[in-house]
Amino acid sequence: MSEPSVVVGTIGSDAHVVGITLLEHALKEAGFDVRNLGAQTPKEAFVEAAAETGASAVLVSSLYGHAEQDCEGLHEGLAEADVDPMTYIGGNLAVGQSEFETVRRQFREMGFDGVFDADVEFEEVVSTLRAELGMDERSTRLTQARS
Amino acid sequence: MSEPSVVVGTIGSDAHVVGITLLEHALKEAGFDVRNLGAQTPKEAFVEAAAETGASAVLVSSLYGHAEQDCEGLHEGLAEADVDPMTYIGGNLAVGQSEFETVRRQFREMGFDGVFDADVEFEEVVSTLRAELGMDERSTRLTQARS
Amino acid sequence: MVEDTRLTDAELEQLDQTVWESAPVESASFEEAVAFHEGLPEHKRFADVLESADRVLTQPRAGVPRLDDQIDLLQTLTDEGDADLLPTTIDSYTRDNAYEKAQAGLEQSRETGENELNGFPAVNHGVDGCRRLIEAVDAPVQVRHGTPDARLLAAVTLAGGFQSFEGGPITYNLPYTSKYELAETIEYWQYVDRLSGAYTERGVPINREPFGPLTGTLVPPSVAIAICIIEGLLAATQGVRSVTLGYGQVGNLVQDVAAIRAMEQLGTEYLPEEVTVTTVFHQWMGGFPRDEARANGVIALGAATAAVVEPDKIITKSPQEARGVPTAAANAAGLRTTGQVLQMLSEQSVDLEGVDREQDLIERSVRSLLDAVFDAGDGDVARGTVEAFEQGLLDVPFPPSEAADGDVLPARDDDGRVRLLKFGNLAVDSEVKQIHDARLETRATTENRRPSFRMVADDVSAISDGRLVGRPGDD
Amino acid sequence: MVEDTRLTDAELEQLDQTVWESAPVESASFEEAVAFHEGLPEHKRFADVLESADRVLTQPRAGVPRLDDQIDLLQTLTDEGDADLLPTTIDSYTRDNAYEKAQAGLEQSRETGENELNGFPAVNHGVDGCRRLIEAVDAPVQVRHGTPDARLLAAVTLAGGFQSFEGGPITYNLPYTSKYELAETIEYWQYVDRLSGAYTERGVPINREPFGPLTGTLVPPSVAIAICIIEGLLAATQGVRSVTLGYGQVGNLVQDVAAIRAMEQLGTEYLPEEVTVTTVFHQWMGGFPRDEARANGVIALGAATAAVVEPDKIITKSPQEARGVPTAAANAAGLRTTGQVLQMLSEQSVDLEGVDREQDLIERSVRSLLDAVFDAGDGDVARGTVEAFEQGLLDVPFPPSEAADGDVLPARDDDGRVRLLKFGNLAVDSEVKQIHDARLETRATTENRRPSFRMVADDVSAISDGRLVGRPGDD
Ligand code: B12
Ligand code: B12
Repeated sequence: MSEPSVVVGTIGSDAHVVGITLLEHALKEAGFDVRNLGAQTPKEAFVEAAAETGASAVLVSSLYGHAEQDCEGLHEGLAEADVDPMTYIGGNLAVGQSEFETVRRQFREMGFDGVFDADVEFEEVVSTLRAELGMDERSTRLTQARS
Repeated sequence: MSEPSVVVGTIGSDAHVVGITLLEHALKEAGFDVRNLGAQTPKEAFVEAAAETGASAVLVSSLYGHAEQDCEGLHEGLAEADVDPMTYIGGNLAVGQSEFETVRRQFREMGFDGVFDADVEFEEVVSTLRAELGMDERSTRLTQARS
Repeated sequence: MVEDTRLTDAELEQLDQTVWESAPVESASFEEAVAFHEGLPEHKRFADVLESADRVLTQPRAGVPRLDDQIDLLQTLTDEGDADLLPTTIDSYTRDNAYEKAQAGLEQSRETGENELNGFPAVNHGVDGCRRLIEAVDAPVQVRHGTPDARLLAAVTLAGGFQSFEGGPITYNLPYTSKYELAETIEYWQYVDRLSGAYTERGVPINREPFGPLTGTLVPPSVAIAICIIEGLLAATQGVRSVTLGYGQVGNLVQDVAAIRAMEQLGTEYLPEEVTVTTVFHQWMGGFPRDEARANGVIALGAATAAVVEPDKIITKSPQEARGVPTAAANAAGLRTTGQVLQMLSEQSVDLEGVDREQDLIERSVRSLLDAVFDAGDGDVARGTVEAFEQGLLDVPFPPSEAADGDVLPARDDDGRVRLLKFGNLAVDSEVKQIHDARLETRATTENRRPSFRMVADDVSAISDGRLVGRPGDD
Repeated sequence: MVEDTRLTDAELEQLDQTVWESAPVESASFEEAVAFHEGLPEHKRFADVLESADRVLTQPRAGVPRLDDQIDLLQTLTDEGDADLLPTTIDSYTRDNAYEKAQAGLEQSRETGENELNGFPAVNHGVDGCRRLIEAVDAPVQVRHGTPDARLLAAVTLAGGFQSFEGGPITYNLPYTSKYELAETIEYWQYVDRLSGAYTERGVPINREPFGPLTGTLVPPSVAIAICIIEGLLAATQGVRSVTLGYGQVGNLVQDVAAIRAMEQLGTEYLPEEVTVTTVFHQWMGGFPRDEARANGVIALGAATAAVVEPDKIITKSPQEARGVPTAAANAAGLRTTGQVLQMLSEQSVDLEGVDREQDLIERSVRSLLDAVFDAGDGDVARGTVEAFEQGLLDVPFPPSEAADGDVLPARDDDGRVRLLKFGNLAVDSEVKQIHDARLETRATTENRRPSFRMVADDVSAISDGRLVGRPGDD
């Protein structure tokens, strides 16, 4: 059985990559096949990579405050390319000091399946993803070995 | 011409004396005859000392948050003793984090001529007092020498 | 004449009776109290937790009038501040033994929902109230107060399950009141210490902690240390076996580190072997900046100092210190700022140059102060203390009390270390005096003014004005 | 092939034209710009103020889209934060040379009253807008950005009266973008430096400041210092005479002090005599605690470090760092916390043991990195830089850019100092590597786990999680 494939990257003009670099490693450790698109990735490149790899999930990172503008049209693009991965977004999702709940609602409406703030631990992202992809039934032993 | 006499002290059960100790010195330097009643002085002792010395001013210090209770009846006492000094109060005048303007109003209503917060500088207290007692007309030279 | 001898069991019993007679609340049996203590889980045993810790523990100050509020407050401080040790700060009326006023304030607080007292009136809450508090919270709790005659307060709170009691006959007299002779307070505290000793003998060690910061304002380290050691000795005589010597930050890193080291060194040296000596470092106890951001800087500097010298615990301040009794949130914030700095710095080794020299100077002064006390009392530390203060051989700056001369006047030297400008009759040798003089001379030259009261006043306000040394023309 | 040679006047003129051609705003004449600078009062002359200061100056980061708001913001920072030097942080679109997007964001901001950009779009505000800003505020102002191709930004802002310009071909490439070759950015920055040189020759010294913190995350001191020196050399070639070398706090006091000392030492040694070298220390540039109280602790620790080693200036953070762009009030609060600690500590002498040894280690590594660069370029530092990065002889951790290998992996040793777990091809000698290895071995033993990526991840999050070293089992 092949490992589920995941696309990660930092969207738009954003160059913050520490988060996705660590996320990439954590996902690999947890048994994902990860394609890291790196910094400043246009939304089109996410769509392309998702289509190419038949990704189960697309993880978008945005730290610098322009997530909303940068992600506009991402989900439409995925639909057009006829792929339907889970989509997560995380990081610092608004300029300034907004309440996270408002932010979460907004990105949910844009089509993201998971919206995470910067407090989230890698472990939590990984386990949420594994759960949502139904991986834990398949590989309880692996999880136990990790924890 | 004799120096105007001033009574200072910390009222009630309050033992904070650093402020009045420094105030005493500053007032002396500025040409006042100071009677320092020290810590934990009952309001009656302020009245007595004011009467005894024919004080031009009574300066009450309170840091520990019970100023309101401790000063109740002070002005009535002064009136009964038939003395009418200027009365100032300063320090931390309320328990907790109240707005200073509310506090000021409250102590004005109780009869204090001057209400100061803990930010006040000794120089300001001294010069306000000198001005209100009309000392500056009498001794501009002294003031100039100090400043 | 007061003497440093242990109260007999009979004397203790008789005193117990007198103390409880005056109480506005019901008394509790000692046996039952011991049983209550024995029932407490390990993590609430103050002396054990403190003495076995492998890092600097944090403890705030906090007290509000109502019991439920006090429980909430303490829970906030552990939950949101990660406090390791908890306080219960007692209100001023109780400190004055004015229990009726405390009662009125408590009732008024219950009616209005406002805090009409500046602390927790433990006596009025009684033994049961205290026990409910101890049961409800999740860490060891100490009584922190400032009560010259704390006999009833000790009787109630120790029976009520508290296992640590701050203060002592000198440190809760001189800074806190103008109404007591030293001979009087020594006698009162012999009862407190003997009672602590009695619990200790029953396997319930009561931790006792002299209040080292004294008047909080430019107190020379040697004076603070000498006085804490005296109180430690007096407590040990009465059977206390867990003593925490205290010291308040002066703000000069090298001097503060040297002082804590000296205190650790001399504490173990002077106190009897059977006493476990620990140390507490208080974040700056003098006037704070009114601005919370600046206050946070002062708090962090205290935390950094503690991280370097590692006392057993640190008493934290809140960013609202200058304004009044802090909110629970602000108090917890002070704890977290402290915790962050402590943790980050204590993971690294930081060794400062010049500590030894300063430590020598402090130790030398402490020794001569203590020698003077022993001499004055013909070997009896209680009598010696009374005598030494009477003659000004021991003295503190800015005492509200007439029990100390208040003839010593401190000022900072050019490096910000606290020196003495006037020694009064203080029992330090002339070489030490010359060192202080020389340092202050250097500063005077830098500032082009004579060492004077004006300099002292500038120093007193300096930290609240944003700096360490009160330089002229700086407003 | 790019070379470290000075652009001729003709080349500068021609480049000037190209740069302005693409501009969405009107160009300004150089003569008129010089005249504007000459008209500025002394206290707005950046290099002078910085170079003549007798204490550590404070400077925040701050930028909002609208001009009036930016003026208000900067005034708040001087009035309520006592900032000595001011910033103007540029928005991300401008950094991307996406001036239309910046324009849209600016207009949207004007309409909605919200900040729709994360900084000040200086190009869109044009020379006049910049001049209004410079005139309105009361301290020297620097352009802070992160723009790989900052030619137009430099042309506009220097003509607009700014006298300091952050960044450089390496430090504003590797951490900030994935789209540029180093050879490209070196060429762009030769223009920026030559333009700065041109102003300098006319008596308007433009201060240039390499961005030392790079990716902000566990960057080894030697790497940061070597890169800053390279950018200083490139700038000097183009006539720059005021260079501020930068370094971001790693959080270990001894290592940070050693690093600043090494940077001062090597900076003056490597840069030509006619260049005035100053230093800037950045408060922790990695992930901050979300909690403001804890963030204040991190800020204060940075301030304390600066007070010990006294760089020429310190860049401050706000307690809201982890959350997003800070409010003006929070930014000013960060400045005041910093100011309080700086002032209190810089009045005392604090000398740390063990700095020399760490400094030696850093200097030795910097020298071998620079040797490798000179070798790789046959003595030409521009070519050498391109070569060295290509071969991984120079490298940084966590680069978004492919211009660096990103094969170095940092981790803290047991004392919290940043070491390298993986060196990739980094040009440091084997003895240095052995020292790093040994230190990390010690830590591995302490933690009973192998040095690994997991250790790195734990270290990256440690400070935001309340500690310095990311120990296992700590959540
Ligand atoms: C380091 C840093 C930088 C470095 C980045 C180096 C690099 N190339 O990666 C440098 C110095 C270059 C930099 C530049 C800038 N930065 Co910056 N930076 C930071 C800082 C301090 C730490 C970020 C970080 O690495 N954290 C550590 C990692 C591990 O955490 P993380 O990225 O948050 O990731 C965690 C979670 O968010 C989550 N996560 C992340 N992505 C995703 C995605 C998914 C799907 C999921 C599920 C989870 C997830 O996983 C991690 C688990 O803990 C933050 C503030 C902070 N957080 O303290 C500011 C911050 C993000 N930066 C900011 C800004 C504005 C910038 C600049 C635009 C301006 C500037 N100051 O120069 C430029 C951006 C340039 C550009 N084009 O992008 C702002 C963003 C403002 C906002 N959103 O409102 C911040 C918040 C600082 C601030 N308060 O102003 N920055
Ligand atoms: C030092 C100090 C102590 C020392 C006092 C030593 C002594 N005997 O003097 C010690 C440690 C003993 C102490 C004890 C207590 N303290 Co105390 N103490 C302080 C502290 C830190 C500084 C006070 C000080 O000396 N400032 C320096 C002097 C120069 O400033 P000042 O007194 O404010 O005086 C200035 C002005 O106010 C003005 N001024 C003063 N009086 C007057 C009068 C007039 C007429 C005028 C015009 C001006 C004026 O002149 C000065 C010019 O700058 C303050 C907090 C702070 N400010 O940072 C708390 C503080 C005053 N204490 C407080 C409390 C609660 C107590 C205790 C009740 C409880 C405790 N924590 O133990 C006990 C009180 C016991 C008692 N019976 O009084 C609270 C008061 C709460 C409130 N008002 O809401 C404060 C605010 C701390 C806090 N945030 O909780 N304290």
